[in-house]
This record gives sequence, C-alpha cells and structure tokens, in this order.
Amino acid sequence: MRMTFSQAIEEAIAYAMAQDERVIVFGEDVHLLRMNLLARFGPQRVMNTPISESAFLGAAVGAAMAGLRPIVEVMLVDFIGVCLDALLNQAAKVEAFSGGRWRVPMVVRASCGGGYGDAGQHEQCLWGLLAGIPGLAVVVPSNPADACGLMLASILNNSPVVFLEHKLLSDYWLLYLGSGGRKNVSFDVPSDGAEGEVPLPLSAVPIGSAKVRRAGKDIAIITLGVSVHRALEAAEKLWGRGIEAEVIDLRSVSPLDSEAILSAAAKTRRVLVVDEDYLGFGLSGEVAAIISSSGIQSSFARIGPLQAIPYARHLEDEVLPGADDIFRAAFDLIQR
Amino acid sequence: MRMTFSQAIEEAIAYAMAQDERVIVFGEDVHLLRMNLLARFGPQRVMNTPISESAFLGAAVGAAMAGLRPIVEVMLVDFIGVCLDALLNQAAKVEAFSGGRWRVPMVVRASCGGGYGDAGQHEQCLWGLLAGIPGLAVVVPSNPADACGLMLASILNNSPVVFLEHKLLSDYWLLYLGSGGRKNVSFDVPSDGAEGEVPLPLSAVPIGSAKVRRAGKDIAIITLGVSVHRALEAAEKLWGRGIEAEVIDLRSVSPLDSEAILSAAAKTRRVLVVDEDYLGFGLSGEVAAIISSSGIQSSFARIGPLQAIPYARHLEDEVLPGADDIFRAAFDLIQR
Amino acid sequence: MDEIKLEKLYSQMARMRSFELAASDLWQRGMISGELHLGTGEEAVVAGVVAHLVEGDAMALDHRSTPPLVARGADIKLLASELLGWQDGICRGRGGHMHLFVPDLLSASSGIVGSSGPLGVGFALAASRLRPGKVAVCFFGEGAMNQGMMLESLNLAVSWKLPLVFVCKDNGWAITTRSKDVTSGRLERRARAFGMPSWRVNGLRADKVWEASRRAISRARAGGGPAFILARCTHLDGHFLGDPLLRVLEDPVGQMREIGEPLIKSVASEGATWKEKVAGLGSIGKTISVVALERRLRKLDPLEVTGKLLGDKALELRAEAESEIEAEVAKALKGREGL
Amino acid sequence: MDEIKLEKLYSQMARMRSFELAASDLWQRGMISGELHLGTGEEAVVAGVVAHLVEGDAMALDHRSTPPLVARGADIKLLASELLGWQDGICRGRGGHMHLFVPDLLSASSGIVGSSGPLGVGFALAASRLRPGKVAVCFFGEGAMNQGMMLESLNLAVSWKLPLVFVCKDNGWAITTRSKDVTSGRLERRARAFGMPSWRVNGLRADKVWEASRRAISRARAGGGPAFILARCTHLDGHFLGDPLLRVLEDPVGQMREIGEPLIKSVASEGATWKEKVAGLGSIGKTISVVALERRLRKLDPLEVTGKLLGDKALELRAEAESEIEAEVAKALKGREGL
Ligand SMILES: Cc1ncc(C[n+]2csc(CCOP(=O)(O)OP(=O)(O)O)c2C)c(N)n1
Ligand SMILES: Cc1ncc(C[n+]2csc(CCOP(=O)(O)OP(=O)(O)O)c2C)c(N)n1
Ligand SMILES: [Mg+2]
Ligand SMILES: [Mg+2]
Repeated sequence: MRMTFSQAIEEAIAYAMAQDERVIVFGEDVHLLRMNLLARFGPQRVMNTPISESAFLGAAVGAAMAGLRPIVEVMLVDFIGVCLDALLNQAAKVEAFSGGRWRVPMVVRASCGGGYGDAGQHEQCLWGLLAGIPGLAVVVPSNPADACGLMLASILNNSPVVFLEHKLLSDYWLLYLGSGGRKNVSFDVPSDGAEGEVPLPLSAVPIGSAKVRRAGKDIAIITLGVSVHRALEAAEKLWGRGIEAEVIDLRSVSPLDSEAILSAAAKTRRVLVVDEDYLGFGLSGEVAAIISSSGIQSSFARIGPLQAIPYARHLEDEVLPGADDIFRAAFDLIQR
Repeated sequence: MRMTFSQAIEEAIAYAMAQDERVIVFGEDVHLLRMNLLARFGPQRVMNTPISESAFLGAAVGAAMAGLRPIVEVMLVDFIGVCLDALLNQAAKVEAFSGGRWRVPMVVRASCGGGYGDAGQHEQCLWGLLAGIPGLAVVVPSNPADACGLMLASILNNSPVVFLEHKLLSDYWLLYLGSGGRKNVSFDVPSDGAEGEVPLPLSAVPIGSAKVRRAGKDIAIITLGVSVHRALEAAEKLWGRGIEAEVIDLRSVSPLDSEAILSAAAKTRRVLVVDEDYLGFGLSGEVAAIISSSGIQSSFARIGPLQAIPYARHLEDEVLPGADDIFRAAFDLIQR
Repeated sequence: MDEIKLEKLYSQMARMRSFELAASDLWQRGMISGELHLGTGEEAVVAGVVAHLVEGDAMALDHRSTPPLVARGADIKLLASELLGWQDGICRGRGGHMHLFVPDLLSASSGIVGSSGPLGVGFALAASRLRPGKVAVCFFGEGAMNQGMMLESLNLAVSWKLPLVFVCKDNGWAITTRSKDVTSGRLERRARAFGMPSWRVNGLRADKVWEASRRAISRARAGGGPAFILARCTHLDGHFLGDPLLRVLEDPVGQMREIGEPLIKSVASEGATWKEKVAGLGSIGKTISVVALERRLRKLDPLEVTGKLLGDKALELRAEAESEIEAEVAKALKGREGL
Repeated sequence: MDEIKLEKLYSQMARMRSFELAASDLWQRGMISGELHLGTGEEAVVAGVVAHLVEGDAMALDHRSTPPLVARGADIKLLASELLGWQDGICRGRGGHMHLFVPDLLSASSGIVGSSGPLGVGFALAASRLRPGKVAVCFFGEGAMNQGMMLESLNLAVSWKLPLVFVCKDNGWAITTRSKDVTSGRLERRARAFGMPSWRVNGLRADKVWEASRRAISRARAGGGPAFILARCTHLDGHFLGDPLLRVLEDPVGQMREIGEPLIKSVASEGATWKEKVAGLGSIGKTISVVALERRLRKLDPLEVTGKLLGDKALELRAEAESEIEAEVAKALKGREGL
C-alpha cells in the first residue's frame, strides 16, 4: 500500500499497540503529534510530557524494565545531550550489568537530519555517537517500507533501539520546522523516500541488515537515510560516465551489517562512505575499520560534514553531502 | 623534576593560575581535591559545586565567553551523560555559530579509565564519543611530562578542551576509588606513567601532536593513555621474537595527528590500534579511515572493549587490552 | 512611573515589535529559513527588564532572542542580515535566528530549552569576578522550568550568590502543550523554594515589569544574589510562524478535513475502551478550543495594554520605531532583493 | 506503634547492618574491589519504608543499595557473591555493588547520582498501567536533590500522578561537601513546591519513618500521587570505605604530615591575597573539623536509637540477624576462601 514515510511509522506503531497493550507512547506534544494514536488508544497509552527529557527518557528505561514496552519520543535527536545518561549508563547497561537477567525493551524515537535551514543545533544526525554505545541499536530508515518494518522490529526487540526519522522524509516535520505552511520555500525531498509502497501485511525488517539499492561492480557507495537517495542520483550520473556504482543502504548503524559491507568491498574494491552525520569518529571510520581488519584490499574515501551545520541554506548545502559531491568523490576515487 | 602524574597536572594549573587571574577552577569536592590550589588562590578561584553537572558545565561555557578561563571538573568522564549538551550544543558550537566571533576558552577536566574494579559506569573512557563532536579538542596524557604540558596547552587554548586523566595514573584517584587505603589490593599501575620527569621550566605540549615512544619497522602500535605502557611492554616481548614494533602515543584524540599516523603506517605497513575506549565507532575506526583514505597500503587490526566493562576484576581484565592481548594481536597481524 | 520613562519603555517595545514584524514578513516571503519563533507579545517583559541593563551586563537568551537584542541596542541591519543568512550577518550567516551571538553586548542565545539558565550562571560568575557591580539576566519560557539544567541553575546561582536575574516569560504554552497540564506546583513558589526572592508580575505592563526588575536587578548589582521574575504574557503569533494550532483556527474547514478523516478512522479502529477514546479526543479538542478561546476572549497585546497608559503619544512613538527599524531592515535588503 | 511491629523493623535493621559489616569485612580483606558505599546509618530509614512494600512493588536505588535489598528479602548469598565478583553472584559478577539488579523484586540500582528518580518514575508508571495498587519507591541522598533529573522527576511524577514515593536520605554530606554549603532553600519545601506532600522525619527512628511512609505509600497506592520523605540520618562509615576525611580523623598526625607540607608551600607561594588564603584554609579546616565534631558530639547510630525503644530484646534480635547473615555470607565464601 502506498504510504508516506510518517504514515508508515504510524501504521507500525498502531499495529503494535493494537497487538500488545504494553506498548505505550510518550514525549513532548504527542497529544497532537500522535493525535491518531491518542484518539485510538486513549490518554493512558499516549502521554504528554513536560520538557524534561532526562526524567522521561530515564522513566522509559524503568517502565521497560517493569513490563511496559515504551516508545519514547525525543523530538530532535539533537536534544539527546540533555539526557544521554539514560541511554549511556542506564538503558544500554542494564542487560550487561545484570548478567543478562534483565532487559530493556524500549524504542527511542527521534527526528534527525538537516536540509531545511534550521542550523546546527537542530539538524544533527548523531547516529555515530549513539552507535558508539555498546548495548544500543540504532536504525535509520530511508523509505516508508523500511520505516514501517524497522519500527516494528524496534518495538519487538527486547533491547533498546534508537529509531531515527529523517526530517526531510517526514512530511509533518518538514511542515512544522521547514515550511511552516509556506508555499514559497522548497526542499530537496527525495520523493522515493518520502512516499512509497509498504508491503502488507506489515512485517518487521531485521535490525542489522543492509540492503543493496543498486548493484554495480566499479564502486560501492555505502550510506543510509536521505543520503541513499543522493547516492542513487549520483550513481545514475556515474552510469552516464560508464561507471557502475553499487549503492548500499545500511538501514541500521548499530549493529552494522559487516557482511554486506565486506561483500561490497570485495566485489568493487572501492568503497565510498557517504555520511550526513559528523565525519570524524563515526560511521565512516567504523566501515573503514571493518574493511581494513578483514584484509580485503579496497580503496576508500568518505564524505560528510566536518563541522557544525551552518544556518544559511547555501552554506548548509555545502556541508551536507549532495548528489554532486558524491558523484565527484566517487569519480575521484575511481581515478585514484 | 620528578613528579607524580597528579602533581604534574597541579603544577601546570598552579602555574597558569599564578600567571592569569582569569583562570579559575570549579567542580564537586574541589575544596579538598584541589586543596593546595584553594589554599594558594582562595575560595574565589577554587569553587565547590553542587551535584549539578549540567548547570556548572554550562556555566563554564558562559564564564569562558564572558572573560574567564575556567577549568571545570567533571569527576568521572562517565558522568558526562547528564550534561553533554553543554559540550555538544553549547561549548563546541559557539565559535561556529558566531561566525568565529566568539570563542570559549575552557578546560573540562575529568578522570577516566578502568582497571581497579569499579565497573562500567565508572571506568569508561568515552574519548571517542567526545572527539566525535566537531569543535572540541580531547587530550589524554600517558605520563607526567605530557600531563603537565597538555594541561598547560589546554588552559592556553582559546577553544574548549577535554582533558582526561586516567585513574590508574593518578595516585589520588586510585587511592580514593581503588584501594581506599587498603594494602591488600593491587593494580597494574604503569610506573613510568604514574611518576616521571617533568621538564622545567614548564612548557606546553602542542595539542594534536603524537609522539613516537619506541621506534620500530615491522608494525606500528597506535594508542594512548595507559595503553601506551601496555604497548611498550608488548613491544619488548615482540622484540624477543625478533619483531620491531613502533609505539605511537597519540596524546590527543582530537585533533588527531594524521601525519604521525600516516608516516607510521607508511613505514611499517602494519597498524594495530589499541584502545581502552569502546572499540566501535571511535578512535580505531578513525585511524583506519585516515589510513584507508590516504591510499597507503597497510594491514590493520584493532583491540579494545566491545561491551560495558564488567565489575569482577578478572572479567574486567579480559575486556581491557593488556600487554598480552597486544602482543598476541600484533603477532597475529604480522602472521597474516 | 514617570511619563518619560514609560515612553522610553514603550518606544523599545515598538522597536521590538517592528523588528519582529519585519522578520515575519521576510519569513513569509520565504527569505528566512527554518522555524521562526517570534517574540511578539513578550515586549513588555523584555522592555521592563532590559531597561535596567548597562554596559558590561550580560544576557543569556532562548529561542526568542531578537526582542532582547533589539532592546539592548544590537545593530538592526546586522541582525536582519543574519536572519537572511547573509555573509555580512552578525554571525556571518552561520548562526541564524536561534543562535544569535553578540559579543559586544555579552549576549548569546540558544535553541536548547533551558540552556539560558547555565549560560546566565556563567555570565554572572564572570561578572562577579571581572566586573563587580555588573549583572546577568537570563530569559526563558515557563516550559523551560521543567528542564533539569534550569532547575539546577536556580540552586547554583543562589549557592554561589551570583548577580543573576531569572526572567520567566510565562505564556502558558510550550509548543502545543498547555504548561499547566505538565507542570506541578506554582512556578514562583518553585523559585522561592530554591531560596531566592520571586516576583509575579503582569507581563503586559512594561511599567510593572520595570518595577519588579528594578528591585531584582539592583539587589543583584549590590551583591544580594539572584532573583526570579515570573511575567505572564502571551504569544501573538503562536509558538512559531506557521504554528499548526493557529492554522487550524484560521482555516478550520480545510485543516479539519485533513486531520478529521484519519482521526475518525483511528477512533473507529480496535483499541482502547470508548471511555478512553473519548478522553483522547477530548484532550485533542480541548487543546484546540483553549487556543481559540484564549485568542477570542483576551486582549493580550502588551503594546495595546502598555500603550493605553500613554494615549496618543503611543501612536507617535510606534510610528517612529517602525520607520527606524524598517529603514535598517531595508538597508540589509538593499541591492539583494532578488537573491 | 506496637512492640511486634517495632521488633520487625529493628530486626530488619539488624540484618542490614550485619550485611554491611560483612561486606565491609570482605572489602577490608581486599576481596571486594572499587568503592564500597556502605549504608550503615541509614537502616532506620530503609526499614521504615521497605516494611510497607508488597509483592509487585518496585524499588529504584542509588549507590547504597544493599540495605534496601536486604530488607526487601533479596538472597543474601547471591548478593554477597556478587560483591565478591563471582560468576554465581546475583548479576553473575558483572554488576557489582553499585549496579545490583534483582528482577524478581523489581529492584535496580545505579551509581549515577540522581538516576533513581527517573527510574522510579518509570517503575511507578509501569505499576499504574500493569499492576494497579502497586507502588514504587526511590531512594537517594540529599546531594541528589541538586541533580536535574531528580528535580525533573519530582515534577513528572506529580504531573502524571504516579504511585511513587521519593525517599531522601539526608546525611548532610555529598562525599566531602557539606550539602548545605551548595544547596539553597530547604529540601522539604523544594519538594512541596513541586506540588506533593512532603514529610520531614527523624531518620534514626524506624518507627517515625514507618509512620510517615505509611501515609505516603498508602496514599500512593490509593491513587493519590507521589509524596516525599526527607529523613535525616548519618553515615557511620563516611562516604565510602577508606573515606579520606575519616582517615584524617583516625590518623591526624600521619595524614597531616602528608597533606600539610604541600599545603604550607601553597599558602606561601604567590597567589591570592592573605585574606583569600585564610578563607581557603578556613574552608578546608572547617570541613575536617565539622566531620570531627559531628562524630564526637552526636550519637547517631539508628540501631542504638531505635534499639533503645526495645530494651534487651534488641540485643537478642541483633544476634539473630547477625548469625543469619553471617551464615549466608559464609555459604557464599564456602570453598573459595583462598580465591
Ligand atoms: C531540550 C529541548 N527540548 C525540546 C525542545 C523543543 N522545543 C523548542 S521550544 C519548546 C517549547 C518551549 O516552551 P517555553 O519554554 O514555555 O518557551 P516558549 O516557546 O513558550 O516561549 C520546545 C519543547 C528544545 N528546543 N530543547
Ligand atoms: C552524576 C554524578 N555526579 C557525581 C557523582 C559522584 N558521586 C558519587 S556519590 C556522590 C555524593 C552523593 O551525595 P548524596 O546524594 O547526598 O548521597 P550520599 O552519598 O550522601 O548517600 C557523588 C558526587 C556521580 N556518581 N554521579
Ligand atoms: Mg511558554
Ligand atoms: Mg548525602
């Protein structure tokens, strides 16, 4: 069935809530953001919170330990700085500390990403930072089918999962934070990401499994989220130059699908990682380490932001990896 | 002059405080932890705080912006989860957001690291997570001379620096948290790290510059902090097997000394990264990406914790990289 | 309060309002990106507080930072250029409206709710060490009073006895959430429980705010420690421009069609008991109707309320402010309209 | 309170004390690693609260988590094995004393100050949805009342009207910091300002704590929402074993020699004015002398204070508890003494 990205997520949540009474939703403004869930499941299961991320994210950990399966919303992943302890030292450590005797089935839902001019305190991705915490899974869908399937998998998972929803793909976020209803502003929204077919009946997409979006033998572009669409665009252009680029959509940052990464590296011998999160100490490094450790000989390049995302739209565009940047980087790597 | 690791840090701070009235110190329990500074510079410049890390770390940002040069103490870096926003979205972004017009000269001092049985909420390193934030420098000295020189450099730096002090090297931390004055417990303290010569007059060690601790042509062991000493021990053993290992002490995690990394990789063609921080999405990945991006062909391996650090001393020892683990990993890499 | 003082306050309010309206206009024209949180409705609070600041005093600001900056005398052209994302903006186009930094005025803003608390503590600490007699103020909304770092800051500021004044602009809402639904106790009592004097004032009357701030700020200046001002006000333009709640009110039929259908489907689906469903619908409806009610029943424009005290003089001052601000904004736009 | 109830409370206190002393002994023998924060001195508080808990109730604990677990009926042998870091410990040797997790008792601890607040909120939320009539309690020190997440939790719990009782064990110190030096206002008022009833009780008297908790817990059970209990107590063994302040008191000459020389050198060096230096020295000296004074002047052992109400019966109960606990700990140690 055709759905928007945000509908697909809502569909998965509604399905899980109907199946399992223990699934509850809370976060700031959810009484309107999740109006449909509220109307269907009532205020005992869809609860507004004050602007107290530390308390309510920490409460999600306790609630999950005591039998609920909370989906807790941190509006923008950028705000995780005020409440990281609940993930770093609580959610992610209960299973390890308890010797595997206690688990924390919770989902942290947060929007992420830039491209609409809100500047660097509201447009971060931070999946690298989160994936660096052992005990947390981190997923980043690039289209409605995966958004639905990964949300379902996240809810069913018995350990904490951070589910990141890119604002360029989620219509309502873009309406809220980007256009505000204006008709005279535009964003580079990947249409296959924002809307698409979602297979029925709903089914989970396994966490930790990447997907080849386009096959190719000359270079593997490894990426996720909105950048998948940018990479596909670049691959099309590369095709015009006789270069067959493979595009891998990681879908999960943690755990990473090393098998998919290694088979792409072995096949193409050239890997380009495209990241919208900060380039240093993050996803691209991890991919490099996986490949290097394997002994597979492959040349390597990466692109992504090296600094805080600036406010002005044109400066932001320079910092975020676009199709042209990817094309150029891939082309350079092949020339190397 | 011979000093302990902690004396060396104190010496640098006292020197800077005597030079510059704007340098102040605050944090929990500093009235006793920094008793000597308090006695010398008085309670206006050495201030106790409540257990309110978000407020006082954030206050350090404001104080630095308004003309002071605070050294703010977060007792254990593990606690950064409760107050990361002050670094992630404030300290690290002021310079970028203000178009370079406003800077934040502050030092965050925190202890880090394990090896004394305090378990995974008190023994983390988290330098990978912090280094992933553009706009923050992160330094990790492995001996008194560097501890002094890097603290001095951190105070003189006009942007925020996180200064991490390993608890196995700092006598008073180990006394506080490890032995508690007991004579019947022991820790694997690297003696060259805990005490050593500090050149006089005091001088700054540049941030972002690594140091070759031992030269060798067969393999480069790239590491930092306590692991430098473990690596030197392993290098000695490797020497016994006819293998010449180079040991690089990074000293700064961010910025990384790419030149030093690349020249070691080019020279030895084999790189082993030893990290005491979580292995994934951190330092080792970044080193791999730097080498892979350079085009230098080098084989690569890495060791470090994959999970929360367990409580029991013997389990902890399994998780933290020791000299034997390094020896074995280096040996394997050479065999590969 | 004497006439002259009040005129000055009103004049500042009018300047702030003019700047906000100019920004709103640029935003509507698609020239400002992202969210724009206007401070229309907060002018009396801001004017009353900022009037007491002198050189060397500092301001920690939240996501509605333009009014205090305008009142404090920031360069209007540079501010406007920044909102427009231009290289000659006050932050070279890199900060934008939620991240305005004006080092000369020791003023900085941030889009993280509650962060003006710690920042204010730091500013006040620096003042106490480097500029005795100078103070800091921090501005924030009532929603921020539930953010841990703000609460911590109340304690820290008292504990360090800093020259800091906390100014809580209480419009009753945090985005689409009615703050009283998620806030326990009363905020002025909360502040008092942290050991500082706390005043509740009518945030529509610049003179009242001025009076309370005078006491708070002079006390802080004299080394008496922090104080708290709670000023009730309203946001004339909702949470941000394009506020979905306001759009519903403005185009109920169109918006309701969009929202209504999935809502009806949801209610009809298997789920909670009917009682729960009714409660859910009720809370959605209540939010919308409370917004509508608030807008219909109350005249909450501080420019009207404070202006009334000045009679026709107000119109004059307002026109002056408008032409000053418009001229400055025009300078920012000059030669670039087409960009 | 009738005799039988008091005996039960005292008996639990004695069990807790015995366990703490056994743990202390193992720590002194070098068999427990890292910091060990004993709960000696908190027994009356813990006993008075935990006595009201029933199956399905939950506990969120801080870094002094053994006493509540002992009182709640956790397996002593498994607890001891965990502290010893053994594979058959309650967390397989992976959690240790700051991270004890007992799923059957819905009890979990954490070494991050303040984190028992949010955890308690979550436990109480689950209770309200899955186990109506069940409650959660969270324990924490007065120092934690300055941690943002704890303050946020007070608000959130009231706002959600959860069955949660906040128990603040106020020993007046956070490590080596006198809490009143860094805490503004009074804590029971602070809690009240967040809209919940708040009781201040003598934490040396289990019966008094029991009485206050009865009200708080039964109110929560009945759906009345959260409450706050502030119980003054003391830590007989300092912040943790090997507490540097206590070491100074026990060996003033030796320790002072170590500390004194660098201190004198510091004072003699260039730096602040003499007035400032004297103030600095004063604050160091004050901390040490206050600790000394507290220890000399006050009899603050809750086992004595509460025990006095029971006369000789107390001795009997204490001996019983001791032998029970020692036998269990011995089981944990059995056959491994040499390890
Ligand atoms: C830590 C954090 N949480 C959430 C948000 C999203 N947010 C932005 S403004 C806002 C409401 C703030 O309410 P209030 O403090 O009352 O200020 P007002 O907008 O009413 O002026 C929220 C929740 C944020 N920016 N930062
Ligand atoms: C967030 C955080 N900051 C600091 C610490 C270090 N620390 C451990 S216990 C403690 C003192 C706690 O004082 P209080 O809450 O009064 O409890 P008490 O130890 O007196 O029982 C501190 C500061 C910590 N564990 N977590
Ligand atoms: Mg508000
Ligand atoms: Mg205490």
